[in-house]
Amino acid sequence: MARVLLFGRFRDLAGWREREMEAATLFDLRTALTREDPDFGAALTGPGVQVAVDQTIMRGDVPLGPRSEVAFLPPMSGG
Amino acid sequence: MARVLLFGRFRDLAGWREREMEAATLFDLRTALTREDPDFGAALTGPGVQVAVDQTIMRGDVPLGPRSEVAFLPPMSGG
Amino acid sequence: MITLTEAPFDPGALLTEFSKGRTETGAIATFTGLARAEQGSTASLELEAYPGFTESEIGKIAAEAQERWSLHDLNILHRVGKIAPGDPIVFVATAAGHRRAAFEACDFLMDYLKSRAPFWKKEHGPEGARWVEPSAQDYADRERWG
Amino acid sequence: MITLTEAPFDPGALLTEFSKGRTETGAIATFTGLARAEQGSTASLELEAYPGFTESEIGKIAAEAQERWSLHDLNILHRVGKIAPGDPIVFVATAAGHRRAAFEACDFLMDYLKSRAPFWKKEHGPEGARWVEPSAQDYADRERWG
Repeated sequence: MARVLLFGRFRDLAGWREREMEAATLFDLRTALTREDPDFGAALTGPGVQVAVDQTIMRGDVPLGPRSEVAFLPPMSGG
Repeated sequence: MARVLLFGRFRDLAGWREREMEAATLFDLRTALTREDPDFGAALTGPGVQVAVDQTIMRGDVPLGPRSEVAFLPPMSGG
Repeated sequence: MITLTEAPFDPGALLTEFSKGRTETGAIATFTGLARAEQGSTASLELEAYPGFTESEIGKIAAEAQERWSLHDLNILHRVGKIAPGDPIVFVATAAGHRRAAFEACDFLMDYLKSRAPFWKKEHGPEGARWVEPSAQDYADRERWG
Repeated sequence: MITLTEAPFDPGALLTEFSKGRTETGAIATFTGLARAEQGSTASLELEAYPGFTESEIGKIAAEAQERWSLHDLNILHRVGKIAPGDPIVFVATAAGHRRAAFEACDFLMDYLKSRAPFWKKEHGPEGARWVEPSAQDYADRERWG
Protein backbone atom coordinates (compact mmCIF):
# COMPACT_ATOMS: atom_id res chain seq x y z
CA MET A 1 0.00 0.00 0.00
CA ALA A 2 1.47 3.35 -1.06
CA ARG A 3 0.47 6.50 0.79
CA VAL A 4 -0.65 9.07 -1.78
CA LEU A 5 -0.55 12.79 -0.92
CA LEU A 6 -2.03 15.66 -2.91
CA PHE A 7 -1.12 19.34 -2.60
CA GLY A 8 -2.46 22.70 -3.72
CA ARG A 9 -5.16 22.67 -6.39
CA PHE A 10 -4.95 18.88 -6.77
CA ARG A 11 -6.74 18.57 -3.43
CA ASP A 12 -9.66 20.66 -4.62
CA LEU A 13 -9.74 18.84 -7.96
CA ALA A 14 -9.69 15.29 -6.54
CA GLY A 15 -11.70 16.03 -3.41
CA TRP A 16 -9.23 14.26 -1.11
CA ARG A 17 -5.76 14.94 0.28
CA GLU A 18 -4.41 11.60 1.39
CA ARG A 19 -5.21 7.98 0.57
CA GLU A 20 -3.70 4.53 0.77
CA MET A 21 -3.56 2.81 -2.65
CA GLU A 22 -2.30 -0.49 -3.97
CA ALA A 23 0.26 -0.04 -6.81
CA ALA A 24 3.49 -1.79 -7.80
CA THR A 25 4.85 1.18 -9.76
CA LEU A 26 4.23 4.89 -10.20
CA PHE A 27 2.85 4.10 -13.67
CA ASP A 28 0.29 1.70 -12.17
CA LEU A 29 -0.69 4.30 -9.59
CA ARG A 30 -1.24 6.97 -12.26
CA THR A 31 -3.30 4.50 -14.31
CA ALA A 32 -5.53 3.67 -11.35
CA LEU A 33 -6.05 7.35 -10.52
CA THR A 34 -6.85 8.21 -14.14
CA ARG A 35 -9.33 5.34 -14.45
CA GLU A 36 -11.13 6.59 -11.36
CA ASP A 37 -11.14 10.27 -12.37
CA PRO A 38 -9.98 11.06 -15.92
CA ASP A 39 -9.93 14.87 -15.37
CA PHE A 40 -7.73 14.52 -12.33
CA GLY A 41 -5.51 11.97 -14.14
CA ALA A 42 -5.02 14.49 -16.97
CA ALA A 43 -4.20 17.29 -14.51
CA LEU A 44 -1.40 15.15 -13.05
CA THR A 45 0.39 15.24 -16.41
CA GLY A 46 0.07 19.04 -16.79
CA PRO A 47 3.00 21.47 -17.22
CA GLY A 48 5.21 21.97 -14.17
CA VAL A 49 3.70 19.08 -12.21
CA GLN A 50 6.23 17.06 -10.21
CA VAL A 51 6.06 13.79 -8.35
CA ALA A 52 8.01 13.02 -5.18
CA VAL A 53 8.50 9.45 -4.01
CA ASP A 54 9.65 9.28 -0.41
CA GLN A 55 10.27 13.05 -0.53
CA THR A 56 12.56 12.90 -3.56
CA ILE A 57 11.51 14.27 -6.96
CA MET A 58 11.33 11.42 -9.51
CA ARG A 59 11.10 11.47 -13.29
CA GLY A 60 9.65 8.58 -15.31
CA ASP A 61 8.44 5.34 -13.81
CA VAL A 62 9.70 3.94 -10.50
CA PRO A 63 8.74 0.86 -8.48
CA LEU A 64 6.76 1.51 -5.30
CA GLY A 65 7.40 -0.33 -2.05
CA PRO A 66 4.68 -1.22 0.48
CA ARG A 67 5.42 1.93 2.51
CA SER A 68 6.21 4.36 -0.30
CA GLU A 69 4.97 7.92 0.07
CA VAL A 70 3.92 9.39 -3.28
CA ALA A 71 3.22 13.12 -3.48
CA PHE A 72 1.71 14.88 -6.52
CA LEU A 73 2.92 18.48 -6.57
CA PRO A 74 1.33 21.19 -8.74
CA PRO A 75 3.69 24.00 -9.88
CA MET A 76 5.19 25.44 -6.72
CA SER A 77 4.11 29.00 -6.16
CA GLY A 78 6.55 30.02 -3.48
CA GLY A 79 5.61 31.89 -0.33
CA MET B 1 33.58 86.55 14.86
CA ALA B 2 33.07 83.32 12.93
CA ARG B 3 32.71 80.01 14.75
CA VAL B 4 35.24 77.57 13.25
CA LEU B 5 34.66 73.81 13.60
CA LEU B 6 37.10 71.03 12.76
CA PHE B 7 36.24 67.36 12.18
CA GLY B 8 38.05 64.04 11.89
CA ARG B 9 41.82 64.17 11.48
CA PHE B 10 41.83 67.98 11.31
CA ARG B 11 41.16 68.02 15.07
CA ASP B 12 44.23 65.92 15.77
CA LEU B 13 46.32 67.96 13.34
CA ALA B 14 45.36 71.41 14.67
CA GLY B 15 45.01 70.38 18.31
CA TRP B 16 41.64 72.09 18.73
CA ARG B 17 38.05 71.42 17.62
CA GLU B 18 36.25 74.73 17.89
CA ARG B 19 37.33 78.37 17.98
CA GLU B 20 36.01 81.87 17.45
CA MET B 21 37.97 83.79 14.81
CA GLU B 22 37.77 87.21 13.21
CA ALA B 23 37.53 87.02 9.40
CA ALA B 24 35.57 88.91 6.73
CA THR B 25 35.75 86.12 4.16
CA LEU B 26 36.56 82.44 3.94
CA PHE B 27 39.77 83.39 2.13
CA ASP B 28 40.82 85.61 5.05
CA LEU B 29 40.05 82.83 7.49
CA ARG B 30 42.17 80.31 5.55
CA THR B 31 45.00 82.84 5.39
CA ALA B 32 44.93 83.43 9.14
CA LEU B 33 44.86 79.67 9.84
CA THR B 34 47.76 79.03 7.46
CA ARG B 35 49.86 81.84 8.93
CA GLU B 36 49.36 80.34 12.39
CA ASP B 37 50.05 76.73 11.35
CA PRO B 38 51.34 76.19 7.78
CA ASP B 39 51.02 72.37 7.93
CA PHE B 40 47.41 72.59 8.97
CA GLY B 41 46.75 75.29 6.36
CA ALA B 42 48.14 72.99 3.66
CA ALA B 43 46.01 70.06 4.90
CA LEU B 44 42.88 72.20 4.46
CA THR B 45 43.54 72.38 0.71
CA GLY B 46 44.10 68.59 0.34
CA PRO B 47 42.09 66.32 -1.98
CA GLY B 48 38.49 65.66 -0.96
CA VAL B 49 38.41 68.38 1.69
CA GLN B 50 35.14 70.34 1.84
CA VAL B 51 34.09 73.49 3.64
CA ALA B 52 30.60 74.12 4.97
CA VAL B 53 29.44 77.63 5.83
CA ASP B 54 26.31 77.60 7.96
CA GLN B 55 25.95 73.87 7.22
CA THR B 56 26.01 74.31 3.44
CA ILE B 57 28.95 73.11 1.32
CA MET B 58 30.64 76.11 -0.36
CA ARG B 59 33.18 76.30 -3.16
CA GLY B 60 35.53 79.24 -3.67
CA ASP B 61 35.49 82.35 -1.51
CA VAL B 62 32.44 83.57 0.40
CA PRO B 63 31.89 86.47 2.79
CA LEU B 64 31.49 85.56 6.46
CA GLY B 65 28.96 87.19 8.75
CA PRO B 66 29.51 87.86 12.45
CA ARG B 67 27.75 84.63 13.38
CA SER B 68 28.88 82.40 10.51
CA GLU B 69 29.66 78.78 11.32
CA VAL B 70 32.57 77.49 9.24
CA ALA B 71 33.31 73.76 9.25
CA PHE B 72 36.38 72.16 7.67
CA LEU B 73 35.52 68.60 6.64
CA PRO B 74 38.16 66.00 5.72
CA PRO B 75 37.05 63.35 3.17
CA MET B 76 33.92 61.77 4.61
CA SER B 77 34.48 58.16 5.48
CA GLY B 78 30.91 57.05 5.99
CA GLY B 79 29.71 54.93 8.89
CA MET C 1 17.97 27.41 10.58
CA ILE C 2 14.87 26.72 8.50
CA THR C 3 11.51 26.79 10.23
CA LEU C 4 7.90 26.53 9.11
CA THR C 5 5.35 27.92 11.53
CA GLU C 6 1.56 28.22 11.69
CA ALA C 7 1.76 30.99 14.31
CA PRO C 8 2.18 34.73 13.59
CA PHE C 9 5.71 35.95 14.29
CA ASP C 10 7.59 39.18 14.95
CA PRO C 11 10.47 39.71 12.49
CA GLY C 12 12.10 42.09 14.97
CA ALA C 13 12.37 39.40 17.65
CA LEU C 14 14.10 37.16 15.10
CA LEU C 15 16.56 39.91 14.17
CA THR C 16 17.32 40.62 17.84
CA GLU C 17 18.23 36.96 18.33
CA PHE C 18 20.15 36.72 15.05
CA SER C 19 22.31 39.79 15.68
CA LYS C 20 23.44 38.84 19.20
CA GLY C 21 27.04 38.06 20.09
CA ARG C 22 28.59 38.56 16.66
CA THR C 23 32.11 39.97 16.67
CA GLU C 24 33.32 39.09 13.16
CA THR C 25 30.06 39.64 11.26
CA GLY C 26 30.12 43.07 9.66
CA ALA C 27 26.79 42.82 7.87
CA ILE C 28 23.31 41.48 8.48
CA ALA C 29 20.64 41.78 5.80
CA THR C 30 17.04 40.80 6.41
CA PHE C 31 13.93 40.60 4.34
CA THR C 32 10.39 40.38 5.65
CA GLY C 33 7.53 39.61 3.28
CA LEU C 34 4.10 40.73 4.44
CA ALA C 35 0.64 39.77 3.24
CA ARG C 36 -0.77 42.75 1.37
CA ALA C 37 -4.43 43.61 1.72
CA GLU C 38 -4.54 44.79 -1.95
CA GLN C 39 -7.14 47.43 -0.95
CA GLY C 40 -9.50 44.78 0.38
CA SER C 41 -9.35 42.46 -2.63
CA THR C 42 -7.47 39.80 -0.65
CA ALA C 43 -9.08 38.91 2.65
CA SER C 44 -6.58 36.24 3.59
CA LEU C 45 -3.88 34.01 2.26
CA GLU C 46 -3.47 30.30 2.80
CA LEU C 47 -0.10 28.64 2.36
CA GLU C 48 0.41 24.94 2.15
CA ALA C 49 3.75 23.17 2.53
CA TYR C 50 4.82 19.54 2.33
CA PRO C 51 6.30 19.11 5.83
CA GLY C 52 9.76 17.57 5.75
CA PHE C 53 10.12 17.93 1.98
CA THR C 54 9.65 21.72 2.03
CA GLU C 55 12.30 22.29 4.73
CA SER C 56 14.73 19.93 3.01
CA GLU C 57 14.32 21.61 -0.41
CA ILE C 58 14.82 25.06 1.16
CA GLY C 59 17.83 23.62 3.00
CA LYS C 60 19.52 22.72 -0.30
CA ILE C 61 19.25 26.31 -1.56
CA ALA C 62 20.31 27.67 1.81
CA ALA C 63 23.46 25.51 1.66
CA GLU C 64 24.16 26.81 -1.85
CA ALA C 65 23.83 30.43 -0.63
CA GLN C 66 25.97 29.74 2.43
CA GLU C 67 28.76 28.44 0.21
CA ARG C 68 28.43 30.94 -2.64
CA TRP C 69 28.53 34.03 -0.38
CA SER C 70 30.60 32.58 2.52
CA LEU C 71 27.81 33.36 4.95
CA HIS C 72 28.52 33.26 8.66
CA ASP C 73 24.91 32.33 9.35
CA LEU C 74 21.39 32.43 7.96
CA ASN C 75 17.88 32.11 9.27
CA ILE C 76 14.71 31.40 7.30
CA LEU C 77 11.27 31.33 8.82
CA HIS C 78 8.12 30.82 6.75
CA ARG C 79 4.47 30.93 7.75
CA VAL C 80 2.09 28.20 6.62
CA GLY C 81 -1.68 27.98 7.04
CA LYS C 82 -4.01 30.99 7.04
CA ILE C 83 -2.34 34.40 7.08
CA ALA C 84 -4.14 37.70 7.71
CA PRO C 85 -3.38 40.89 5.70
CA GLY C 86 -0.46 42.80 7.23
CA ASP C 87 1.00 39.67 8.83
CA PRO C 88 4.58 38.67 8.05
CA ILE C 89 4.76 35.61 5.78
CA VAL C 90 8.48 35.10 5.43
CA PHE C 91 11.65 36.25 7.15
CA VAL C 92 15.18 35.76 5.83
CA ALA C 93 18.34 36.94 7.62
CA THR C 94 21.89 36.57 6.34
CA ALA C 95 25.13 37.34 8.17
CA ALA C 96 28.41 37.93 6.36
CA GLY C 97 31.72 39.73 6.70
CA HIS C 98 30.71 42.47 4.28
CA ARG C 99 27.48 44.00 3.08
CA ARG C 100 27.48 42.96 -0.60
CA ALA C 101 27.50 39.26 0.35
CA ALA C 102 24.76 39.68 2.96
CA PHE C 103 22.51 41.62 0.56
CA GLU C 104 23.01 39.35 -2.43
CA ALA C 105 22.47 36.14 -0.47
CA CYS C 106 19.28 37.52 1.09
CA ASP C 107 17.99 38.66 -2.30
CA PHE C 108 18.86 35.26 -3.87
CA LEU C 109 17.10 33.33 -1.10
CA MET C 110 13.98 35.47 -1.43
CA ASP C 111 13.85 34.98 -5.21
CA TYR C 112 13.96 31.24 -4.59
CA LEU C 113 11.39 31.30 -1.79
CA LYS C 114 8.96 33.44 -3.80
CA SER C 115 9.07 31.40 -6.99
CA ARG C 116 10.42 27.88 -6.59
CA ALA C 117 10.10 26.78 -2.96
CA PRO C 118 7.57 24.00 -2.29
CA PHE C 119 4.60 26.09 -1.21
CA TRP C 120 1.13 26.29 -2.68
CA LYS C 121 -0.70 29.51 -2.18
CA LYS C 122 -4.44 30.17 -2.10
CA GLU C 123 -5.93 33.65 -1.97
CA HIS C 124 -9.30 34.03 -0.26
CA GLY C 125 -11.11 37.16 -1.41
CA PRO C 126 -14.63 38.56 -1.71
CA GLU C 127 -15.12 36.60 -4.95
CA GLY C 128 -13.98 33.28 -3.54
CA ALA C 129 -10.67 31.46 -3.40
CA ARG C 130 -8.05 30.88 -6.09
CA TRP C 131 -4.71 29.07 -6.24
CA VAL C 132 -1.81 31.35 -7.23
CA GLU C 133 1.05 30.18 -9.40
CA PRO C 134 4.40 32.03 -10.00
CA SER C 135 4.31 35.25 -12.02
CA ALA C 136 6.48 35.99 -15.05
CA GLN C 137 8.31 38.53 -12.84
CA ASP C 138 9.10 35.77 -10.32
CA TYR C 139 10.62 33.66 -13.08
CA ALA C 140 12.56 36.65 -14.43
CA ASP C 141 13.95 37.49 -10.97
CA ARG C 142 15.11 33.91 -10.60
CA GLU C 143 16.94 34.02 -13.95
CA ARG C 144 19.27 36.70 -12.59
CA TRP C 145 21.18 34.10 -10.58
CA GLY C 146 22.16 31.83 -13.51
CA MET D 1 13.22 59.04 10.13
CA ILE D 2 16.93 59.78 10.49
CA THR D 3 18.50 59.50 13.91
CA LEU D 4 22.03 59.75 15.29
CA THR D 5 22.56 58.13 18.65
CA GLU D 6 25.44 57.72 21.10
CA ALA D 7 23.71 54.79 22.83
CA PRO D 8 23.92 51.14 21.74
CA PHE D 9 20.73 49.97 20.03
CA ASP D 10 18.92 46.73 19.18
CA PRO D 11 18.18 46.45 15.42
CA GLY D 12 15.42 43.94 16.20
CA ALA D 13 13.50 46.44 18.31
CA LEU D 14 13.67 48.89 15.39
CA LEU D 15 12.36 46.27 12.96
CA THR D 16 9.51 45.33 15.32
CA GLU D 17 8.42 48.97 15.39
CA PHE D 18 8.94 49.48 11.64
CA SER D 19 6.91 46.42 10.59
CA LYS D 20 3.83 47.16 12.70
CA GLY D 21 0.42 47.94 11.24
CA ARG D 22 1.33 47.71 7.55
CA THR D 23 -1.40 46.38 5.30
CA GLU D 24 -0.19 47.53 1.87
CA THR D 25 3.55 47.04 2.34
CA GLY D 26 4.57 43.74 0.83
CA ALA D 27 8.28 44.02 1.51
CA ILE D 28 10.63 45.24 4.23
CA ALA D 29 14.38 45.06 3.75
CA THR D 30 16.81 45.90 6.53
CA PHE D 31 20.53 46.17 6.84
CA THR D 32 22.50 46.22 10.07
CA GLY D 33 26.19 47.07 10.03
CA LEU D 34 28.19 45.80 12.99
CA ALA D 35 31.64 46.75 14.26
CA ARG D 36 33.96 43.85 13.44
CA ALA D 37 36.66 42.87 15.92
CA GLU D 38 39.03 41.93 13.04
CA GLN D 39 40.50 39.16 15.22
CA GLY D 40 41.44 41.62 17.92
CA SER D 41 43.14 44.16 15.64
CA THR D 42 40.39 46.72 16.21
CA ALA D 43 39.58 47.32 19.84
CA SER D 44 37.00 50.01 19.24
CA LEU D 45 35.67 52.39 16.69
CA GLU D 46 34.94 56.08 17.10
CA LEU D 47 32.54 57.85 14.80
CA GLU D 48 32.20 61.55 14.57
CA ALA D 49 29.30 63.40 12.92
CA TYR D 50 28.52 67.06 12.37
CA PRO D 51 25.21 67.32 14.23
CA GLY D 52 22.50 68.95 12.13
CA PHE D 53 24.55 68.84 8.92
CA THR D 54 24.94 65.05 8.99
CA GLU D 55 21.20 64.38 9.42
CA SER D 56 20.31 66.91 6.76
CA GLU D 57 22.77 65.45 4.20
CA ILE D 58 21.47 61.92 4.88
CA GLY D 59 17.94 63.30 4.57
CA LYS D 60 18.64 64.48 1.00
CA ILE D 61 19.69 60.98 -0.07
CA ALA D 62 16.79 59.41 1.81
CA ALA D 63 14.37 61.68 -0.09
CA GLU D 64 16.01 60.61 -3.36
CA ALA D 65 15.60 56.92 -2.46
CA GLN D 66 12.01 57.45 -1.35
CA GLU D 67 11.16 58.98 -4.71
CA ARG D 68 13.23 56.65 -6.91
CA TRP D 69 11.82 53.42 -5.42
CA SER D 70 8.37 54.72 -4.33
CA LEU D 71 9.08 53.70 -0.75
CA HIS D 72 6.22 53.56 1.72
CA ASP D 73 8.62 54.35 4.54
CA LEU D 74 12.24 54.25 5.63
CA ASN D 75 14.19 54.41 8.85
CA ILE D 76 17.87 55.18 9.31
CA LEU D 77 19.65 55.07 12.64
CA HIS D 78 23.39 55.63 13.00
CA ARG D 79 25.64 55.35 16.02
CA VAL D 80 28.18 58.08 16.81
CA GLY D 81 30.88 58.16 19.48
CA LYS D 82 32.76 55.10 20.71
CA ILE D 83 31.48 51.75 19.48
CA ALA D 84 32.56 48.37 20.86
CA PRO D 85 33.28 45.34 18.59
CA GLY D 86 30.08 43.42 17.84
CA ASP D 87 27.89 46.47 18.42
CA PRO D 88 25.53 47.61 15.67
CA ILE D 89 26.72 50.83 13.99
CA VAL D 90 24.02 51.46 11.46
CA PHE D 91 20.49 50.27 10.75
CA VAL D 92 18.51 50.94 7.57
CA ALA D 93 14.96 49.72 6.94
CA THR D 94 12.94 50.26 3.76
CA ALA D 95 9.28 49.43 3.14
CA ALA D 96 7.82 49.06 -0.34
CA GLY D 97 5.06 47.32 -2.25
CA HIS D 98 7.41 44.73 -3.70
CA ARG D 99 10.74 43.22 -2.76
CA ARG D 100 12.98 44.51 -5.57
CA ALA D 101 12.30 48.14 -4.57
CA ALA D 102 12.85 47.46 -0.86
CA PHE D 103 16.15 45.64 -1.49
CA GLU D 104 17.55 48.13 -3.99
CA ALA D 105 16.70 51.18 -1.89
CA CYS D 106 18.26 49.61 1.21
CA ASP D 107 21.40 48.68 -0.73
CA PHE D 108 21.62 52.18 -2.26
CA LEU D 109 21.25 53.90 1.13
CA MET D 110 23.95 51.70 2.64
CA ASP D 111 26.37 52.45 -0.20
CA TYR D 112 25.83 56.13 0.46
CA LEU D 113 26.11 55.82 4.24
CA LYS D 114 29.31 53.76 4.01
CA SER D 115 31.15 56.02 1.59
CA ARG D 116 29.77 59.52 1.32
CA ALA D 117 27.77 60.36 4.43
CA PRO D 118 29.30 63.01 6.73
CA PHE D 119 31.00 60.75 9.25
CA TRP D 120 34.63 60.55 10.25
CA LYS D 121 35.81 57.24 11.54
CA LYS D 122 38.71 56.46 13.87
CA GLU D 123 39.87 52.96 14.66
CA HIS D 124 41.47 52.36 18.04
CA GLY D 125 43.66 49.26 18.03
CA PRO D 126 46.63 47.78 19.89
CA GLU D 127 48.98 49.92 17.79
CA GLY D 128 47.16 53.18 18.41
CA ALA D 129 44.44 55.08 16.60
CA ARG D 130 44.03 55.90 12.93
CA TRP D 131 41.48 57.81 10.86
CA VAL D 132 39.85 55.69 8.15
CA GLU D 133 38.93 57.10 4.75
CA PRO D 134 36.70 55.41 2.10
CA SER D 135 38.05 52.30 0.35
CA ALA D 136 38.24 51.83 -3.42
CA GLN D 137 35.46 49.22 -2.99
CA ASP D 138 33.25 51.82 -1.31
CA TYR D 139 33.72 54.17 -4.27
CA ALA D 140 33.09 51.33 -6.75
CA ASP D 141 29.87 50.31 -4.96
CA ARG D 142 28.66 53.88 -5.12
CA GLU D 143 29.30 54.07 -8.90
CA ARG D 144 26.68 51.36 -9.46
CA TRP D 145 23.88 53.88 -8.87
CA GLY D 146 24.83 56.37 -11.63
